[in-house]
Parts: sequence; structure tokens; C-alpha cells
Amino acid sequence: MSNFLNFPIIPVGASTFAEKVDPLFYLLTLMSTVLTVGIFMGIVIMAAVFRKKPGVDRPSQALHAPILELTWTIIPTIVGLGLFVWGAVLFDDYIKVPEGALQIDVIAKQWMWKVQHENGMREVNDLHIPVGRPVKLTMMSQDVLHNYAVPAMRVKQDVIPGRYTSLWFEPTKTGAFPMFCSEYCGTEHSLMGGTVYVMEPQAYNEWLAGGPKVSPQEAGRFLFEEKLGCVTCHTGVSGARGPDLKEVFGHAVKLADGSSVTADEEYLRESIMEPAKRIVATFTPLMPNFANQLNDEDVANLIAYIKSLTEEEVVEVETGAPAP
Amino acid sequence: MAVVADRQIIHETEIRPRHYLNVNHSFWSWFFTTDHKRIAMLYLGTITVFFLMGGVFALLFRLELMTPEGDLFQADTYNRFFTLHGVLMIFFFLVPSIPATLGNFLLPIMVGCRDLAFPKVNLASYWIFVFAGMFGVGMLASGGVDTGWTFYAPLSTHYSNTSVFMAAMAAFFAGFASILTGVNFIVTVHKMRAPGLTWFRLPLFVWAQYATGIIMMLGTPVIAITLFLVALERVWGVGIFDPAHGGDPVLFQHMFWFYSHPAVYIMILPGFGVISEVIACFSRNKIFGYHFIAFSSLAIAVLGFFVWGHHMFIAGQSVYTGVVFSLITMLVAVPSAIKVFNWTATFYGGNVTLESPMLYAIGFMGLFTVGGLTGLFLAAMGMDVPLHDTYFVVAHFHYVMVGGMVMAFMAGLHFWWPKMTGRMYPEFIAKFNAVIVFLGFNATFFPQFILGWLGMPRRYHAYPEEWQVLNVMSTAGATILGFGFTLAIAYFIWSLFYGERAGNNPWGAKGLEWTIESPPTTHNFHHIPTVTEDPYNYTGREEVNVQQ
Amino acid sequence: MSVAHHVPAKNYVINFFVLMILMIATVVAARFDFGGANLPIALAIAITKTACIVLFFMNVRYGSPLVRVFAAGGFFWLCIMLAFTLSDYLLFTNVMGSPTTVAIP
Amino acid sequence: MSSNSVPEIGPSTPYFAGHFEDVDQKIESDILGMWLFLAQEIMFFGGLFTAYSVYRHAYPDIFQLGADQLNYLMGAGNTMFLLISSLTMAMTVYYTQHGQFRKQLLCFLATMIFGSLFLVVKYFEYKEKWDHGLVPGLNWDPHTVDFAAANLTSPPENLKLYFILYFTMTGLHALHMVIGIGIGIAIFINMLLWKKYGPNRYMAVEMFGFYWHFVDIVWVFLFPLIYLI
Repeated sequence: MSNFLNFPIIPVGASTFAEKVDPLFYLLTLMSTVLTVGIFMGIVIMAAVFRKKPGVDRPSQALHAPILELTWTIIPTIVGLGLFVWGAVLFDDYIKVPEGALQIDVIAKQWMWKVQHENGMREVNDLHIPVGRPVKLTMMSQDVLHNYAVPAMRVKQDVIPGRYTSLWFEPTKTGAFPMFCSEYCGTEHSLMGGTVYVMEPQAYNEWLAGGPKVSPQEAGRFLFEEKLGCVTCHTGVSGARGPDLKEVFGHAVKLADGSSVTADEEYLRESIMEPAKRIVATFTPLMPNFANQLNDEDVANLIAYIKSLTEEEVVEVETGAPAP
Repeated sequence: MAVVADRQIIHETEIRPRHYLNVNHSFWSWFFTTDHKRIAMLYLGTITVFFLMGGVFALLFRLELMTPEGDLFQADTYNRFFTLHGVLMIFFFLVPSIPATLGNFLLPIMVGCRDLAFPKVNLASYWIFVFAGMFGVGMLASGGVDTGWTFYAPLSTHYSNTSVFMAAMAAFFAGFASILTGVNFIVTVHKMRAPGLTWFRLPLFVWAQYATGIIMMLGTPVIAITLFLVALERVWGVGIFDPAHGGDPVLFQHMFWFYSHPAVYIMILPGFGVISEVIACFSRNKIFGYHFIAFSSLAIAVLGFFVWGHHMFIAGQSVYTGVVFSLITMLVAVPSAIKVFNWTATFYGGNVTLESPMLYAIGFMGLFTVGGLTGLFLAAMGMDVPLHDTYFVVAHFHYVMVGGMVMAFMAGLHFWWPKMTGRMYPEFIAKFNAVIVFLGFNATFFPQFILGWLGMPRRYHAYPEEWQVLNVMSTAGATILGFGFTLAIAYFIWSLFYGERAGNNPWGAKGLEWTIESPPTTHNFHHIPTVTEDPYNYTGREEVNVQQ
Repeated sequence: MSVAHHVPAKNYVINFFVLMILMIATVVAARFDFGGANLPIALAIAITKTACIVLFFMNVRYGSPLVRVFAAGGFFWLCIMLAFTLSDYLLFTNVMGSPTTVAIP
Repeated sequence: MSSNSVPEIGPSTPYFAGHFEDVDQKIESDILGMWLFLAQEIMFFGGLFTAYSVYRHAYPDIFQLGADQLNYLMGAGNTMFLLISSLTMAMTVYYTQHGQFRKQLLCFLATMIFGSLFLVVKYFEYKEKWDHGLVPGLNWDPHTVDFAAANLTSPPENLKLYFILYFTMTGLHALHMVIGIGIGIAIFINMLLWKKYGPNRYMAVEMFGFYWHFVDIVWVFLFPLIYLI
């Protein structure tokens, strides 16, 4: 039971911006509480004092107090203007990126966050950053509106298709902080979150040097679609310059010389490193030789990605969801 | 309605014993009625249906939010539920609630005329609303819609697979119903006032409806064209919000909020009007600062158009524009604050009784104060950043919309129910219910403030575990709230058949509507009255006319 | 009909010819390149034409003050919407700076 | 309307005040109500004009290129038709108020004819756009557009945006014309067969005139903004 009642009501604040925003929030909360209780007590007391007493026939007498009215016109105006100024100053702080901020690019799509660090290091949904250094995220969306929100840092910013937006904050505490998509973006909106890992600078540098912490499939997909641009020929549509690689792995492939071969790891590796050796039927040997460009890990990643194309297809057929 | 027997009513001064409800019982006499009171009753029935539908969706997704995993419904289903809740409640309940029912019924009576300026337009407004409702039902039948009630492009225009077209058209036509009501109100207030009824003798309810009419007339067409463009984009396949050929999704938000922020005032201003009437009546006192309350309604209506950008501080809007919007937002909050102070001051020196309308009105003042004050959090630009699109916003606007508008609507409905139907509802149950609704409401939405500050984003189907307790509280509150509204509907319907007969003026209230029969005759007045006194002339020796 | 206004028919015809001249003016003006001034010129002519139509064809010139207020109000409100929306786009400066190295497409 | 005696409708029958106190109140209400409706219409089109302004500000070169694709002479001709119809409409109201039924009828007929001519020209314009492959979404193949000569700084596909705006704005305007002609035909039948409108009953004609002039005003802005600059 005590465990049940032990729920948070005060969020963790882990950025310099949190330190600036929190006082305003608690001050406003205090002010709101005092005013609400005050007004409510006022109503109750007045209702009690001026209640209609049975048997007593007291004529009502309206209050006429222009000074009072003026007072409670002017004071809220001043308070409102004060809040405006405070809020605007905070916002100014929120948008002005300090010198030397760590530059990180973020791409949002339904329903994932792709993050790339300055040295090309990539991650998905998560974000690793060092403590005590401003971080600037430059963001764009590939489809609908999203919003990068980190409650512990008290920051959020809409991510818009066709426009760059940015967001900066300076973490002050190490730890793992949840991050959410805060602009409704479709079916899996509520799953489009991740974790912001704030690390000691030393640990961050080690992490940064540690190579992509992404799955082999994801790394392969990056090579395939972006770094190497395989996708420009292997588009998957008929008439493309390269064969469709969906449902290739593990299937028999007809070669130009009339024979046929099963597309296993061995054949795929060969096709990448020495493509002209065994050309698939109806295709011309256009593909460049990648033997000098790729290391073994890259090839393994590419093959993992090509494998995943097949597996995905199978999974989708099983669940009965038609491919779009 | 038609069951109300009229044989027992014998008014000595009455020439025609018939009133607007029993003047003709045929179907067509309702279908083609141009009587503003009948149209108001038709509207009341229709929006109640939509309110129940919207409420059921709310309960369903609150049930889903009991557990953090999101295991009761699929994400898709959940998304549809909250969207349908929003669309139905906003376009089909909140916007028409007070103007189209209480306003329609009372405005012509309060300005002392026989009907609204354009009775046929009023009827057209109702049938357009029903037509829109058919699109709404079509939207439900074709699987609902999952874009959120805000229809943000490009999710709504290209990425959603649900019936966005139907939803957009539903809101489009509901908008025209609202425009026609607004135009009718403005013309009626300008041109149809009874002799002697100067602007400053108008009840504050009329001022509020007039201000609402202005927003309806000038704001609604913009949402109509915006949603029309969304619907067109769905059908046509290309559109002006599509980033693929240079369109800007932020433009959609500008056009959307140009209406949808003033729409908030469409929803709350009529509530202010109701509260002014109720507070004055049950304090038996002149309203404090009449002129201020009257002008502040207009000021809110006008300034309300200059603040829409506060929905977009972090949506990619220019910072300088944001600063202007933030400043004006702070200023528009001031008239609302003063209204609350003025209502409180109205109690002073009065003879306060706590009948059910008054309890709802007091509930309104408390909840609206919270709603208004939390609005300040969101209007301060820097403070908005952590709170934007969290449950804090959800709680804030529910405190204004439900704690404000719905409480005011309940207050008004209880206040004028005897006038509208000639029957009293069970007063004790109504008082009890006012307390239930108040408590249920706070239990539902107060935890959401904390959730929002903790960072829980809106429209989340699954959420981290540590937020479960607060969500469970909220769901429990929603159940109580649901019970409260169901009970109210039940005793209102009961009272139609078995309620005690109300006299012409059961509350001892001032105002033209209380000088005529309950229920009124078809053309309200036998002779157009000449008004010689100020409104809320409660001071001085009171003439109680309670018939119990 | 006390509110009936009997404007001489001649006024309508004069108004029509003024409108035709303005129309020709707007076409001619658009054929020349005035640099940035083309848009203001075209808009000024359009506003003048609107004023002619509203004031004379629609009799607002002879209408009650209330009608004038609401007739002007509609146009004024449109200006508000345009002004505030455009303020966003005209004042839009990417305060946070331009994107740096966005490599991910 | 509560009265049992429905007055016979004719050009000399005064208005039936109905729930109004008197006829003046009715007329003033009608005029005010119509203006409020038109204010609503301004905002309705205003949304489109706002979108136009924003995109024009963003892609001035695209809008220049787009305007070059249109036939401004057709637009000018259409403006002329609308202005003539506006004149005849105003004259219709004038002759109605003065009880000159033949002239009233002729002027109103002219209004309808020039309104229809506008739509005919519009049809040919749309057809030309279709033939040139300038209909986004349905037939988009801008082979007649010389993108190279235009020296665009914005992406060429943004031309779609211009044509979406073109079709939406002129289409919505044309829809208003169609509705106007529809109502006009009803009024015309009333005039022709029953001589319904005269010096004592002219509000329907005058209100229709307001609507007609308003549609004209929309075009007054559409023409330079879309065709010329």
C-alpha cells in the first residue's frame, strides 16, 4: 500500500533550463493556489454571511466600489505583464544556443527517431550526450509533425516536414531520462519515445568512439540506402537496373549463363565484392566492384539487411497484413 | 415533449391557454417549426445525444488509461476514441451548447421580441447541424477518425487511413450552423430590442450571446475553409498543406487556430452570461460592475482573435510573432479575472440562497478560476515549453471547457428548465448532483495537472508505469463524473413527466423571460413589453413569487 | 418605405465606367515592370474597385452607420488574419541558426 | 409567422412584417443580416487569400511562372463580364424600386447572361489547363512550361502549389457564381410569371444583388493576384 501511494509528483530536473523554469512554475502554482483558495473562501464566506435568513426580510444592497474594481483591474494587468516578461525572458534563453554547442542531427519519421552525431555515429530513438555541455539538436521530419520532448530537461520542439527546427539544452545531471514524441503523429505515437543518456564526458567520448551501436540490419540498411546508394539501382521495381532484393535470400536465382544458384551468404558476398562474376539473368553487368570500399563488417551488415528484407516479407504474410 | 398535459394550467390572465410545446403536436409542426423555442428544444435533444456519445468515448479511453501497458484497446482504437471524443464534444456539443439551446430560447425573450430576426434561417441552422451530424454518424460508421480533433496536416491530409473526409465535412457543416446562429443573434440584438430596452438594460446573458455571435460570424468561416481544404486534399490527392510540393503544415495551424482559439471563447462566453444571470438571481442583488462585465465580453471576443499563436510557440512559429501573441494572451486573461472578482462581489450585501443553479454557478467560479490561472502558465512563453502538449494542457482546457462551460450549461439548464418546460426538477437530487459533478470533475482532472508537470504527453495510449496511480485516480473521477451527468439527464427527463409544475417565476428572478408564462406561448409576448428599469433590479424590497 | 434610397441611375453607370477604367488600368499596369511596386499597384486598384462596388453598387454610401461598421468590419478582420499570419512568415528568422550537417536524408 | 391571413404576393403588396414590429425593422434587419453573411463570406475566402499570401511570399518566382501560364485576356474578359453584370444587377434593383417591370426583367436577364458567359469562359480556361497538363493530381504534366527560362530558385514541383491555389480559389468563386445563377433563375421566374417584386417588395432582389456584387468583389481581387502579377 505504501508502495502504491509512493508516486512521483515532482519531476526530475536535469538541465540548466529546468533550473530556470522550475522557480516560475512553483511560484505560479503558489499564486494560483492562493488565489483559488482565496476566491473560493471568499465565495463561501460571503454566501454564509449574506445568506437569506428565514423570517428576516432584509433588502439587498448592492456594493458600489469603483476603487475596488479599479484595483482588481490594475493588479491582474500588472501581474499578467510581469508574467509575460518573465516568460519571454525564459523563452529567449530557451532559443539562444550558446557557443560551442554539440551539434546533433535528428530525423523523425513514423515512428522512430534517427540520431546522428558529428562524427557520423548513429543511433535510433536513444540519444547519448555528455553532461555539462550544451547540445543542439537540428531536426527534421520525413512525414508528419512530431515533437522531440525531454521532460527532465523541460524542453520540447516540434519537428516539421520540409523545415528544420532546432532545440538545445545543457544537461546538468548524468543518468537516463525518458524522451517522448509530444505531437500526435499517428498510430504508434505513444511508442515513439526513447531514452536520453547523459554521460560523463569521458564516458561519452568512449561511447562515441565505440562504433555504431545499431543492429547489423540497421547498419546494413544505412549502407544500402544512404552511404553506398545501392537502392538507386536495386529499387525493387521492375525495369530497374539491378535485381529486386526482396525475397532473394535463400531462394534460387537464375543466372545469365542459364544455370541457377541459391542466394546464400556466400553468393551475396560474392555479388557485392565481385559482382561481374555471376550475373543474374536479364541484367547487364553494371554494378561497380565494392571489394576495396567495404570491410568484412560492412559486408556482414549488408547481408544481414538483405536477409531482413526476406524475413520481413515472411512475417508480414504470416500476420496477414498486406504490404503497402 | 408532446406528453406534457396542459389541461391543468389555468392562468387567470391567460387569454390563450396554449404554449409553444402543445400548440401543435404533429411531426411536421416540429420539423418545419420556425419557433426559436422549439428549435432550441430540438437542439437540446440533439446535442444531448452527441454529448452522451462523446462522453462514452471519454470513459472508454479513460478505462484504457487505467493500465500503463495499453492492453485494453489497440493503439488505433484508442486514437479513434480520443479523436471522436474531441470532435463530437467540440463541434457538436460545446460550440452549440449554450448559444443554440439556452441562447436560442432566451435571447428573443430577453430582448423582448417575438422571435429571432430570421426564424427560417434559424431552422436552416438546425437542419444544417443535423446534416453535419449525419456526416458525424457517417464518420463513426466508417470506422471513426484518428487524427485528433485538431486535424493537423499532413497527418490528416496524407497519412491517416481513417475517414478524415467525413470528419472534416461534419465540422465544416456544423460550422455553418454556428455561423447562421451567430448572424441571427447579432441582428436580433441590434434590431429587435423592445422599446426602452437600451443596450445597458440588456441582461448580461444577451451581451455574452452578442459577443459570441461576433466570433461565430467572423471566426467560423476560416475553420470551414481550412477543413474544406483538408477534405479537398483527401479527395484530390494534392493540396496546399503538402510539404512535398512546398506546402507548409504550420500554415494549417495558423488557419486552424485562427478559429479554434476564438472558438474557446465561443464556448466560454455564453457561460459567463449564464453565470451572471444565476449569481445575480440567487444573491438577489444587482450585479457588481455591470458595465465592465458587458464590455469585457466584447473585449474578449475581439482580443480573442489576436491570441491564436499561443498554441504554436514551439510549433515553428517566428519568435517575434510568438512574443506578440503571448503579450495579448496575458491581456485577454485580465477581463476574465475581473469577471470572477465581480461575481464574487455580487454576493456582498445580497440575500444568498443555494439552490441547484447557484451551486453549479459556484462550482463554475471555482473551476474556471483554476482553469484561467493555469492558462497563465501556458501563456508565458518559457513556461509553455515544458507544459506544451502534455496532460497539463488537457487538464487546463477541461477546467475551462467542462469546469467552465459545462458547469455553466448545467447552471443555466437548471435555472431556466422551469421556464422551458413548465416543470420543476427534483431540487434535492439536483443539489446532490451538483456536488457529485464538482467532486467527480476535480478527481478526474486535477491529477492530470500533476501528470502534465511530470511530462506525460497528450494522446498517449501507453505510458511509463510510475504515472499509473494518477491515471487511475483520473479514471475513477471520470466514472463519478459520468454518473453525475447520467443522473442529471435522468432527472430532467423524469421531471418532464412527473415534475412539479413551476409557476411563471419560481426563483423570484428579474428579467423579461420571468414575466411571461412557463412555458411561453409561441410568440412569447401578448404585447411587446416596454422596458423601464435596469436589469437585475433586485435591490429594494423583494417580491418573492415562489409557487411551491 | 422610409429606408428606401433612391439613387439616380446615372450614378450606377458612372460607377461602372470608373470600374472599367480601373480594370484596364490594372491590366496595363501589370504589363510593365515596376519592380517591387507591381503588387502594391494592383492591390491599390483592387481596393479602389472594391470601394466603388461596396459604396455605390451596394449602397453602403447611403446605408446606416451600423451597416457601414459591419461592412468595414468584415474586411478589417481579414486584414487582421493576414497581418498576424504573415507576421510569422515575414519575421521568420531562424533564431536557432541554420542546420549544420544534416546528412541523413 | 403567426398571422392567419397570408397576403397575396404582388409588386404593390407591402411587406408582411411577420414577427417584426414593422416593415422598417424587417428591412433594416435584412440588410444587416446580409452584410453579416457577407462578412462571413469575406473570412471564408480570406482563408484562401491568406494561404495565397503566405505561399506567394515564400515562392515569388513560382507565382510569376504560374501567372505566365494563364491567359490574362480571358481573365480580363471575364472581369468585364462580371462588371457589366454588376451594373445590370444594380440597375435591376433600381428599376424594381421604380416599378419599371420591363426594364427590371431585361436587366436581370442580362445579369444572368453575363454571369453565364463568365462560366463559359471559365470552362474554356479550365479545359486549356487540362490540355496543358496543369491540373495537379489529376493531369499533371507541365510540358508547356519552360522551367529553364524561368530561372527558378524554388523547386519546380512547387508550381503545383500555384495551380492548386488557382483551381481552389477560382473554383470556389465559380461555385458561388453557379449558386448565384441558380438563385437568380428562381428570382427571374418570380419576376417573369408573377411580377413579384416591385417598389414595395424589392428586398429579395436587393439581397441577391448584394450577393452578386460580393462575388464580383472576390473576382476583383482574384484577377490581378492570380492572372497578372
